[in-house]
Amino acid sequence: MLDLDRILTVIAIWVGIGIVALVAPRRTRFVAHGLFPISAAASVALIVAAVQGLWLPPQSVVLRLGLPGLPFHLRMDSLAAFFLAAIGATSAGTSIFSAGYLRKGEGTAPGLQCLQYHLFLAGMALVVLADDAYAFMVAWEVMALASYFLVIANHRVPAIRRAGYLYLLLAHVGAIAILLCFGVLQANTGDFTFANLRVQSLSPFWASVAFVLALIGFGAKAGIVPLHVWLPEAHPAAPSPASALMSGIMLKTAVYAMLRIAFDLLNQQLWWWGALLLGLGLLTALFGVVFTTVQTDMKRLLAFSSIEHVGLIFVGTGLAMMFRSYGMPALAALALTATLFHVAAHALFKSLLFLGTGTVLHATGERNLGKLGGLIRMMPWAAWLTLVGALAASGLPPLAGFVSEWLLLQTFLFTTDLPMSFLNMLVPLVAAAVALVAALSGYAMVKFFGVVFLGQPREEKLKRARDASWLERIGLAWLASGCVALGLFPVPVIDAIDRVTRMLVQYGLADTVDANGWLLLAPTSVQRASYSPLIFLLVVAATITFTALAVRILYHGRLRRAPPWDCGYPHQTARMQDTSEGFGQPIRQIFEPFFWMRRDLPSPFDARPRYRVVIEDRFWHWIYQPVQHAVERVARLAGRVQQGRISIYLMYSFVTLVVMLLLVGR
Amino acid sequence: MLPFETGLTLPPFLTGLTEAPLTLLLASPVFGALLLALLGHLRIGAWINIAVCALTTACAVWLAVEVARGATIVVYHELFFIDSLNVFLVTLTAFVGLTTSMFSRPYMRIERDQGRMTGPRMRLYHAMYQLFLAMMLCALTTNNLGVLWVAMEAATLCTVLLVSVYRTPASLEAAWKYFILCGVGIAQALFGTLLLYLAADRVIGAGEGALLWTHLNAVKTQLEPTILSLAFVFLLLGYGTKTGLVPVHHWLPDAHAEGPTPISAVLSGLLLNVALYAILRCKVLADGALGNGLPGRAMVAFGLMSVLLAAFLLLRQRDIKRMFAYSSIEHMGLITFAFGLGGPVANFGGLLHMTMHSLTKSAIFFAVGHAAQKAGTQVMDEIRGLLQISPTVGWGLMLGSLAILGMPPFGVFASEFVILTSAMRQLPWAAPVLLLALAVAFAAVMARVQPMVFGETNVKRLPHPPALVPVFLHLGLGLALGLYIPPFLVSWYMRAASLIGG
Amino acid sequence: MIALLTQAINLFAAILLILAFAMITQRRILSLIHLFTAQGLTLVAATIDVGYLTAQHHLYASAAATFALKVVLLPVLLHRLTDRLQVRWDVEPLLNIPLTMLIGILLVVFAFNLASPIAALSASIARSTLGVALASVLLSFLMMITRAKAVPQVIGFLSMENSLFFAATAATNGMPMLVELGIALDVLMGFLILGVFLFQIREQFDSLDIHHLERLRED
Amino acid sequence: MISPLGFLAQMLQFAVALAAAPLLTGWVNQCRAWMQNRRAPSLLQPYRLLHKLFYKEPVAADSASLLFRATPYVVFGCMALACGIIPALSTDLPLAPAADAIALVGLFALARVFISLAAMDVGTAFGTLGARREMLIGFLAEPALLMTLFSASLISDSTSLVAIVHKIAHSQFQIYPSMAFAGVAFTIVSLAENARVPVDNPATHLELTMVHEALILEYSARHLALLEWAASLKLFAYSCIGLALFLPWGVAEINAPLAMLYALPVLAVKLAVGGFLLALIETVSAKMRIFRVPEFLAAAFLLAVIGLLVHRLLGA
Repeated sequence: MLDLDRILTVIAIWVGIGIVALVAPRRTRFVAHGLFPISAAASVALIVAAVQGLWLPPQSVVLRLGLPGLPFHLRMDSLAAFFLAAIGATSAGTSIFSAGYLRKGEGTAPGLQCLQYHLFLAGMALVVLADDAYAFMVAWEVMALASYFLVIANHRVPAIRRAGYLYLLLAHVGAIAILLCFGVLQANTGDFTFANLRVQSLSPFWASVAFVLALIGFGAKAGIVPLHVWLPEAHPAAPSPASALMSGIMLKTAVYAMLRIAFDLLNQQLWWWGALLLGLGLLTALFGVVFTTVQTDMKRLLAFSSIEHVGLIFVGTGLAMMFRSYGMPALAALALTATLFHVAAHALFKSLLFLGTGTVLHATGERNLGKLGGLIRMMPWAAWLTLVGALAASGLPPLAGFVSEWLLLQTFLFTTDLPMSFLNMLVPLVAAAVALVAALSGYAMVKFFGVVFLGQPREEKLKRARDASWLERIGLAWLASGCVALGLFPVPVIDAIDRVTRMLVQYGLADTVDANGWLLLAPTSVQRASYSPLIFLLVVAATITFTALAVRILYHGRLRRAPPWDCGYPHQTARMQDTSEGFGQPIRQIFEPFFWMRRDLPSPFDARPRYRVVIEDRFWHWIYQPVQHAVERVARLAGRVQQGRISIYLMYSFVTLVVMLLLVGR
Repeated sequence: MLPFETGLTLPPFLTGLTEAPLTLLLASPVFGALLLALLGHLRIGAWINIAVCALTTACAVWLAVEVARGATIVVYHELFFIDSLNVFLVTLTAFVGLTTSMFSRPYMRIERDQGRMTGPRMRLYHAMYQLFLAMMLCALTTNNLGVLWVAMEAATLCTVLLVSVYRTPASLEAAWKYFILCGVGIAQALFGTLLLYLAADRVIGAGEGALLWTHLNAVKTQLEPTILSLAFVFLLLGYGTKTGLVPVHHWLPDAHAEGPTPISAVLSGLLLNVALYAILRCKVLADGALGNGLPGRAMVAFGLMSVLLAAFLLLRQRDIKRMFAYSSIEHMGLITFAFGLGGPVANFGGLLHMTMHSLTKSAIFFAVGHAAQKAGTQVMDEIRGLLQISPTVGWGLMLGSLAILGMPPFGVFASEFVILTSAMRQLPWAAPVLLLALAVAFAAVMARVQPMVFGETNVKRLPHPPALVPVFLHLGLGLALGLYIPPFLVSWYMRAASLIGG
Repeated sequence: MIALLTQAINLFAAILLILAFAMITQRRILSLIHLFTAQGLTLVAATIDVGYLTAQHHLYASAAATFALKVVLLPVLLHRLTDRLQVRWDVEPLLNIPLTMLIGILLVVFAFNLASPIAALSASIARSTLGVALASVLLSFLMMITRAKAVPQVIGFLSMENSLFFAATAATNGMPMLVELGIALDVLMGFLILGVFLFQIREQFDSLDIHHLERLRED
Repeated sequence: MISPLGFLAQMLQFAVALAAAPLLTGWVNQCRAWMQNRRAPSLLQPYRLLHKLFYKEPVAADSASLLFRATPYVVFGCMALACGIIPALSTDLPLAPAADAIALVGLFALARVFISLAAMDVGTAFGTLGARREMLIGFLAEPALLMTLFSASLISDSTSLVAIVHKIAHSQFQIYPSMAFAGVAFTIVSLAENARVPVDNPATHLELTMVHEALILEYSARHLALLEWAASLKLFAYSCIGLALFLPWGVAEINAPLAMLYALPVLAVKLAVGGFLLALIETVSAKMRIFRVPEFLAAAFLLAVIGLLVHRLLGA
């Protein structure tokens, strides 16, 4: 059985599950415990098939669906296989989690949600597999639609409806740009199969047009500044498994498409594309992380952190593109490896974090950081597993997030003598900015985890919060172990990525890396740079146990409990802890120009003083509102045409007639 | 000179074989009209209506099968003929006519319960509905451009009566505008037909033959260009008025908004198609005679204008039916644009889009009808949260809107994809314009539809079950065709496309 | 004799044009109806003339039909209508008369220029009148635009139909019978429906002033 | 693969670090006392303190979770590893490949995150305040440190500390202007990271100013001991980094057993001088307001980046 067929079977199973769910849309138990585990199993099968597919030659199949001239072409090469594996790994976790997560009476009927969820998965898988423009567009929009319906699953809330609308609109605008991009790529051959797009050799101008269109289209989906505005609205609105999938994989499909077009379909890369991508990515990363630190809604916070990580991913892509255009395959491969590694890592830890917030949301009904806290005592499972995600997200060794950042920084260090001097000067700056972003994301994650899970419960009801159900725990644990595994054993992962980089930039790291054994990660040589997370962890762990034992033996292991000391301050309340606003305050001060801030400070004489600060996105005022106004103005003008008077209407038709006759009569 | 004196006569076995379905096709609605003129006011009237439509559809399918077997059918001394271009339109018309009659049965009953309709009006409504169908089928199947004109005019008259059936001030105003504007438009078409006749007269010689499309098509290259160019202008503007091309579209939103919803459905789904079909027939001749692509360019211009203006006007709508009327203008513009581009691919896209649009748009109007009835208003701000009252209506409206906005995997996207891609090839600058318009339309319609479907409701429950079989039948077809177009349909479209040429 | 009749056609054409102008200028509805009747008569005469000259006997039939419809039936109905609706005067037209005349003249010039090449190609004896026909079509169009009341608009519509008939007769010695009958039928039906409408409009808005028909709009 | 000699060196370095770290702290305090005309505590004071603390019975807040109790060990472990991989005595360290400069920074970050989380765990006003300030300092100091290390690793084009030391110490002497900037930056960073004046004053419990003390306010007994010890390890580690980057001479080569014998005293001398300088800085400079700290550190960050640029510009 062909590998691709197995993957298609998995997709078919997903769709089938969705349809079966429609049979009894309101039977929560049946949908949750009956169907979702199956789909999780299917996801695992997908991982297996995809990982095998990485090492197989490209396979393609033509379905008898689609347009007469352009049936669905599907093709699985290493690039597709890699992303499929990521999809499988993430969806396995979210699916099993959803089995425990699904509740009655949360907006759309469970069965319908199940259908949307699985269509979403199928859409993403097909996006990765599609091998012609039509199939791609169909899969792409199915993905967008399904996720849109998931976003507004709880559509009673006006804010959620607004978020959904904004999301769908931007997705559609992006799709239009993508369609135009394909239109340029086919270079007037009228053949929209990728096979044909590959062989076209466009002039630099048209190639750049195509690239920019693709950047707009996929940037809108990935949340590249300034097309990011939908992201922080939509992610909090969606049910947590959906947000996990959207943030974990859907954004990556945009990255996939970017790679596909820039490295596979376009047969040339210009250096400034890379520079553009680099700059935008950097801006996005900084913007995202700065906004992450000042959020007060935990899912919004995570959404912004997704923006940040996507930014980092685009930085890597941009670097790779630059090196490619300058014919430095080794460096390109290194950058691309970092990128793809981060793709995988982010898929895992971000979905883990979103699922964690999901359990918190169900246990407490709160998303507002100002009303959470101290949950580590009520819900230890959720807390500790989320901690893994948080540490990974803040790029700390020895977890998954660190490896990709390490590789990325290495890329900067290895960057020497680019042909263009100012690029050479630019590289250290970018490196510094990336380091800053990494550090700031640590700040944000400490805020996130600390405020949600640590400290005193800020509300009375939190004391009654229940921990994650066992199915949810399995889901969380699956993803958490993924983060750890990716962090501890980077070498096999890089071997897998090597397949992709060989395909895209004709160079891979596998040989050099394998030369140093599976324990040590050294992209070029040990003398140059090396990192071995496992030893790292072992030494720390050994020291810890040794110290602990030593202390026990030499002294004692007693422990007494008492009320907190707090400089002897007698009566403390949970309100005395830092709020999330307080935690974000220094960042607000330092990065003031990023924000569009409105503060209501109480005057000394207020009877009931209130402190309020609203932080908004400048781009909203810079770009979106002007566009909206412009469109409305045009519409108002258009309205003039239709003003009800029959004589005027007759006049129109009369004048049209005369004009046409004049044109023809000549 | 009387009809039967001219024209070549077909071998009897052929006529004997082929006259039957066509005769039945045309006769059954006329008969139905007469019958309903007597019984239309009774409860059973609606059922008769459905039955007759079913019969018509059956004949249409029969005809389709015949055509699928053989080539073009020409009967009644060439007065009527069926080729691959009009046969699928015939089938479509009959089918949508049937589903609409199914939808109209419960819908109109409620209207009657609510006192907006009375017995006599029901009679008028049913009779005119059938007559309207008959006229459109006649217009589609006739070979004589004069008869085509007559049928179009007659169809206008029927629909005028149908639009004004409520006798409310608004409906009267709409009907009046509809009548005057379309009357004037159609008059121009008549002048165009006249000029065509004049041109043919010099080649074929006066008489019946000179207006038969098949004959004209045979000699189209010899027709006098100067006359033909003028004739095409008049015909384009004349029938274009009925197609709802900007800037002669003004009757369309009013008529759609104020008439009964089933009528809006058939207006959007069928009448516009038929008018466009008339334009196509004329375009073929004009192209043949002129050979300078002028007709194509004109249609492209009108198409673009329609798409753009309609898209922006969509932003300003408050009345739900009016909004979808504008979306009809937009899509008609798109189709006209496609045929204006010409060439097999674009024509294929245009024909496909015709089909998809009538299926989807009529489905939308069905859903809209129920929604408006439930809410007791057509003002969109007062319709909220349909999903809670009746999920089927809600989803019908939502999916229909997404489909009409060109969201995959629905069929409209397929045809739009074909049209846009061929635009990218033949008229690169036009593609971004169209896409911009589509984006605007998307923003406008979704902004309106979403709150109507989702959220808290303010709509009261109606005692009756809505007839949603038609809605989901149409949407299902649209979805199926978006994913898979059966080969026989493809070959059909291909043949039709090659017929249009350009 | 033949020559005379041939010239007569041009004469009729001229009369038709004059009538069209008269209609534009005329404000009293009654006299509009009279003008319309006259137009119908001219049309009949022209048709018979052409029919005689070209020995196409079906033109006589169509002449008869025209007479019955446009000289007898429609005017009578119009009279009835105006009596029942008590409309005597049109309100001040949207464009003032002189300006309308000016535009009309321009249209005539335009129409002639447009028609001349075609007329040259026509085989008909009355080819030169095609321009006139086109001109009067455009003129009645203009009239419909400028009139502010329903009845004059209807009359304009009908006179446009007349001009089309004249064009048919003049340029091509009449359309095929079948078509002509169909057209006639449509016109009749259309007129009847219009008549019904007028009453309904009247009872809804208790006026025939079409300014009342301007509420459906985008603002 | 691990040579016995290398193993020996590694163990020796661990031992020296763990043993000498409190001594270094003591030495700094002593110098400070002298300069401020106070009677200095004995050099061994830190050891006594540690012993006392270990002996005591720890008191944990009722609400303290496992995270709170685990953190001291984690932090201690991190610092120990840090001291283990920085070539202070010898460049022949088997553990060195396990973590290069970037990983070292990551290591410090790990420790910082844990201690901040632990501070937030109990949920007192001061704990969260401390955590916030610590992270604030951290997110500026971390990239600055990284950049400093980068300008060194650009010279040796390698991020492995061993290679850096090897390159700078054992190839013929050369002046690197970029290192001047890096040096200043590094000094500032290490002041901030080790909670020294002017950024923080380890000897105060004044709510408005304290950072490090606020973090460990809830700790007592063995936990506190471990944290204090970790702190002095951190100071030791930073000093070693500084020495490794800016005056790496005297560090033993690979399989040069005798070299190690004099590497030890050399290191002692260097540390003594370094400690004295640190005390001097702490004495002459005044504690700055917490809001000034970001500017202070931003300056360090910028200097480090400029160092990189200078290196790119001058190619040295």
